[in-house]
Amino acid sequence: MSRKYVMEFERPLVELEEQLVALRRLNLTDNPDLMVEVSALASEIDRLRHETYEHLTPWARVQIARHPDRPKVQDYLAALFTDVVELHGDRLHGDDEAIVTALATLGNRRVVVLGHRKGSNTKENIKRNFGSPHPDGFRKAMRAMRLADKFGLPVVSFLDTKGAHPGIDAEERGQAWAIAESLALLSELRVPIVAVGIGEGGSGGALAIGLGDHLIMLENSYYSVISPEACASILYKDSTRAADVAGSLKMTAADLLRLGISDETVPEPIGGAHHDAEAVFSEVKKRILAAVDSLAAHDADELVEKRYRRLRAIGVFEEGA
Amino acid sequence: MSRKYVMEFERPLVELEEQLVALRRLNLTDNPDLMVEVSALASEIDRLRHETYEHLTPWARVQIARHPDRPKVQDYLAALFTDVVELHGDRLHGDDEAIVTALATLGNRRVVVLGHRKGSNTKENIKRNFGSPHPDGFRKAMRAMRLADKFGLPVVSFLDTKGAHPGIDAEERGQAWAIAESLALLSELRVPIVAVGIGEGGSGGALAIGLGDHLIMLENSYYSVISPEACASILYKDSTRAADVAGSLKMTAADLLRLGISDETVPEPIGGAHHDAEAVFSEVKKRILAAVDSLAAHDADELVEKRYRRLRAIGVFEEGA
Amino acid sequence: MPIADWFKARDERRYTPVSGSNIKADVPEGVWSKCDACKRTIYEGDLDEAGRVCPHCGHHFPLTAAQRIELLVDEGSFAEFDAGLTSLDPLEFSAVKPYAASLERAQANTGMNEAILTGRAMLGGHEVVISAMDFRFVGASMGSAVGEKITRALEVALAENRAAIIVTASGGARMQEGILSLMQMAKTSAAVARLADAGLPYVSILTNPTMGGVTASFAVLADVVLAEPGARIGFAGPRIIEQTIRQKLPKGFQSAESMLDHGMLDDVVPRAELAGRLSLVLDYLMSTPEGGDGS
Amino acid sequence: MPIADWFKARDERRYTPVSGSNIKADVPEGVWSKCDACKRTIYEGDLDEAGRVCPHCGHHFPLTAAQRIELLVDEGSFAEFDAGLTSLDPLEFSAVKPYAASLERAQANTGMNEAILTGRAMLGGHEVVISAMDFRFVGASMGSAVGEKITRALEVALAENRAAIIVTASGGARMQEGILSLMQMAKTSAAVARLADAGLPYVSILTNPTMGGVTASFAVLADVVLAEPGARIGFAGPRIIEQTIRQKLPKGFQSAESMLDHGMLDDVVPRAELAGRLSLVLDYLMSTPEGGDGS
Ligand SMILES: [Zn+2]
Ligand SMILES: [Zn+2]
Repeated sequence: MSRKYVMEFERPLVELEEQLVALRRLNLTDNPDLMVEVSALASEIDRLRHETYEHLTPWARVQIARHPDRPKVQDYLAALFTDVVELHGDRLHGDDEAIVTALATLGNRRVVVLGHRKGSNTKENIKRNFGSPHPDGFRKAMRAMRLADKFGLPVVSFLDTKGAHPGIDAEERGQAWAIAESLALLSELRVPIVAVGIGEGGSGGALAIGLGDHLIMLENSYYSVISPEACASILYKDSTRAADVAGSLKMTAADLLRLGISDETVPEPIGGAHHDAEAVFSEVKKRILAAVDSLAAHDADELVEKRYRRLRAIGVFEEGA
Repeated sequence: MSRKYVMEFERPLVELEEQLVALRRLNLTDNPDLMVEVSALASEIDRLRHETYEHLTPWARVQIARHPDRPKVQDYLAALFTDVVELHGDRLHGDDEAIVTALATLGNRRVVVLGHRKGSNTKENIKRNFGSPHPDGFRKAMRAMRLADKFGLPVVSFLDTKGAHPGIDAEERGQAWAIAESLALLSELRVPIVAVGIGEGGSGGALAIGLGDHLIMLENSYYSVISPEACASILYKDSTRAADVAGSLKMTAADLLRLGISDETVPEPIGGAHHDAEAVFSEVKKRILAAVDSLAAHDADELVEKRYRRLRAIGVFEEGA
Repeated sequence: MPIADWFKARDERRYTPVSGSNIKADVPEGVWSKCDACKRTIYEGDLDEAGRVCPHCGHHFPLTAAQRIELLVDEGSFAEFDAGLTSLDPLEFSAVKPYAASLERAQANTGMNEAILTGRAMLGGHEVVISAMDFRFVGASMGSAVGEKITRALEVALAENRAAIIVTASGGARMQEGILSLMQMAKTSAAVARLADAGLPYVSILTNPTMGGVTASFAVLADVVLAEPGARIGFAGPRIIEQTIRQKLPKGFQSAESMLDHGMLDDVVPRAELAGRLSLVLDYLMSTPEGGDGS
Repeated sequence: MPIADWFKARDERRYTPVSGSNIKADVPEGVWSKCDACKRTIYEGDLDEAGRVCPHCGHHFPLTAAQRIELLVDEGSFAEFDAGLTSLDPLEFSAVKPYAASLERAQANTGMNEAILTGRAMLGGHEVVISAMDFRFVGASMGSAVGEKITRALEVALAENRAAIIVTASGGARMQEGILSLMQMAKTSAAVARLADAGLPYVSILTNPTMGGVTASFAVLADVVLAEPGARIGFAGPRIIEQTIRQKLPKGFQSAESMLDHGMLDDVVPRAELAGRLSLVLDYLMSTPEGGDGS
């Protein structure tokens, strides 16, 4: 269990664990008082671990969703899929590495995979803009969507982005246009679309490849209209108060399930998916296949109508007078 | 009749005319010899004018096609059409001023107009890149084509370009891709497409908005696989020998009609369309309307099939063994 | 009705806006306003007469949703629907100030139940469904109610073979409704796609500001996308971009004029010409027998 | 058959190229070639064994159309059609040297009637129509015959529910056939559009060089566009661009790798992996019952 990267909410626990390690280095047999203390510390650690991980705050979950060791789309591609053929480029401007598109085989299903792609290290992250796509990325995804539609291949989309890149070139090349067109396209795709929230689900940039028939959320993934930092910055003029608003935004997997936005939650190992990635991969694969099988039972017209009805039903309002 | 801009092939004629003007400034009545000379010069000018304009060489026609005073797409838009609504931009990268796209009304027909747009002066020409589009221009035209298709509006396309822009950015943004996609799109548009060669018809950049159901060529417009300069540069390593190859390339309106590529030729006033633009406008309007009327009699499926058959028949080859 | 006269004069329209409405800004007689752009003061009466466009520099002042509709549709033809549809507070959002209270205040201030008006109307003789957003109402952000009203408007257009017209102005998605608000982007975009499939026209007019989730959904999916001069149009807000790139933004960034140069808009149209342009565009896009023909 | 062995070994393909063909370059035994890229000399036998890829630097030497097809299709499965189709000289083009003479010389040098081979084949167990261009034949420029052969190949694919595979290499349109040559761009693009409408797959492989009217028509309209490493791919030739912009072109400009970075290609695939990649891509795009399934 790697402890290289300590999340804020784990810090009290990690500190106690370090104390325990230090105590145990002493000669305990000569010191019965110390033995009692060690024993007490060990049970305090058990209690705190339980408390920390069993009742994760929304903000703690956001941190897990962002953990650098958390499995990323490339890990899912390698673990779940075979015969992966990556497709590059938007045929217009570039090959945005913040988005991956590929032909891939999942069990007995040939599918098109879309995903936000973060780096596994700093160098990769810079190339991939930390998983925040430019318009090129969404347009590359649209190419893959059209290919899926043309050849009847289901779409499996892995969501993991802080959001679409906010920058001068991104705006000037039509970030909003690319997202909007992607939404319209996905809404009418004549193949099953299964989206999986594996980490961060940042606003329009996540939705642009996330609109679909079935949404699977990992327990510690989030999906939100705005990042808690940006929300705190607007409300409190202080982005460091993100922890306060993370709960208000109802952005956790549990919230999404309750609000009827997601269809199922994949439980994660204690501490997060990075503590036992293999277990997560196996469960995610099973769930995706089940969802695709169930959706593939509908013909294309039904599927598109069902997807529209699903979107159509989202919203809480009152008819009034 | 403006003589500001003298084309190469007109130079001998213009020089004689200038001599005549100079001679006439002298006191002729005192000098019967000079009167005879003036009279001889005048008939020589008549003869030469006849020879120059009645038997224009292909290279002379290329010069007329490029004449700065030759009516341009904006002149046709102003003269032939009413209720013009220009549409801008490709929704991807830019608004290429070398291409104009507009909703416009021609007589009783609402249509979509496409055209290569040269400037009417140097400043405009720089903004419009002398009518040579970047990929943005072709993608802007494709937007207009899709709009035409969606709303059942016939397309009227005015061809007048040296060719697609040869440049680093144009290549990197997919000049070839933009042209190819435009060709594929036009080939399946479910509305009548009438193309009018009003000046230069340079290679793929002309064809990209020129593929259609009916091609009208002005008498001195040209349409060619390669510019005579580039062809001379390849064959003779000397672009100044363009005049020699202009004939070989069979690029004049008469050649195109003979080869079955164009459907009709609009005669021009002596010296070129710029000598009586109003007459040309009136004739072109009549011809476009007649073509649209005739094409509109077909339903969309027939139209697309007819267009395919038309393209399908182009080519001269031998089956062999 | 000075604003109506002004438009009639400038445009020679064959239809006139509704008279006697709340076309004037909510200020007492004799008050002066300061132009945000040129900083000059303008007599409110003059501003109204000029269609709330600065007579000195051409700066376009904001309009209410009702003013927008009045300026565009044929006189007396607007019939609102879904007027009672109101937002709820599904997240019980109360960070800093309770969302429910913000809603109540917006309702009291605007006399509207939500940030958008939708209804049937005639425009240049064409049957349309027109929607207009009102920035005064929680920044015209899109929550469940705005998303629902837009979707219904598009569905009415589809059912009745009408053109859809949407005048946007919005800060983006309404964060106080969280993920439900984000999903309105998907819902409204899907509704636009259905309308497009049916071959019915949709024209949007982007006014200052049109940002975030509204730009990135229905606003830019129109067949023809127009904008008012000087309108800020984009996805990310300028502050967020400056924080990300750690440099000042160039002058004119995200302005309608800049977005036109970057190929994102069909045209930038001064307010005085909007109704005429819309009517003309509909002449082209609704030339089928059912669509009517304004000539 | 060294080249075939090499591909079999590297790719573990389940099919093998035709043996005993003219896979070797037209040079006598014991001759050395110089690599254009790294300038090192290579024994011809070694070059053939390496699939005509430089063993020092990976530079891809040109292949003939027959070699191309042999390298890609399942062993012995290629059946050429339209083999006799030949160009004529409709323009009686004779500037500098008569076109008719150029054609005759090309025919004599290559043993081909035109710059392209087209035919039915199996590829990874999938039924395909495969076409390959041969740069030795008048720069594999596209005239009436090339355009006709490509169009027919696409029409056979359409009629017989086959995938279309085209390996391109071309200087562009064939100027000696003038406007007839230009119009082959329209003809072939229209044929691709028809194939696409039918939902049949088309994969292109762009090899060095693919330029001008070939790039700007059928070559880049494929569902999946692959390229060989180092291939020059573009519309305008580098000399024309340099003359226009009056500056030197950047290193790597118009290379397959650069076009990949600019979003124009699905991938750049080394020659040794091409057959395997093609077969895999077809597994995805031909999973319908009719299409066969290579597994
Ligand atoms: Zn002002
Ligand atoms: Zn080498």
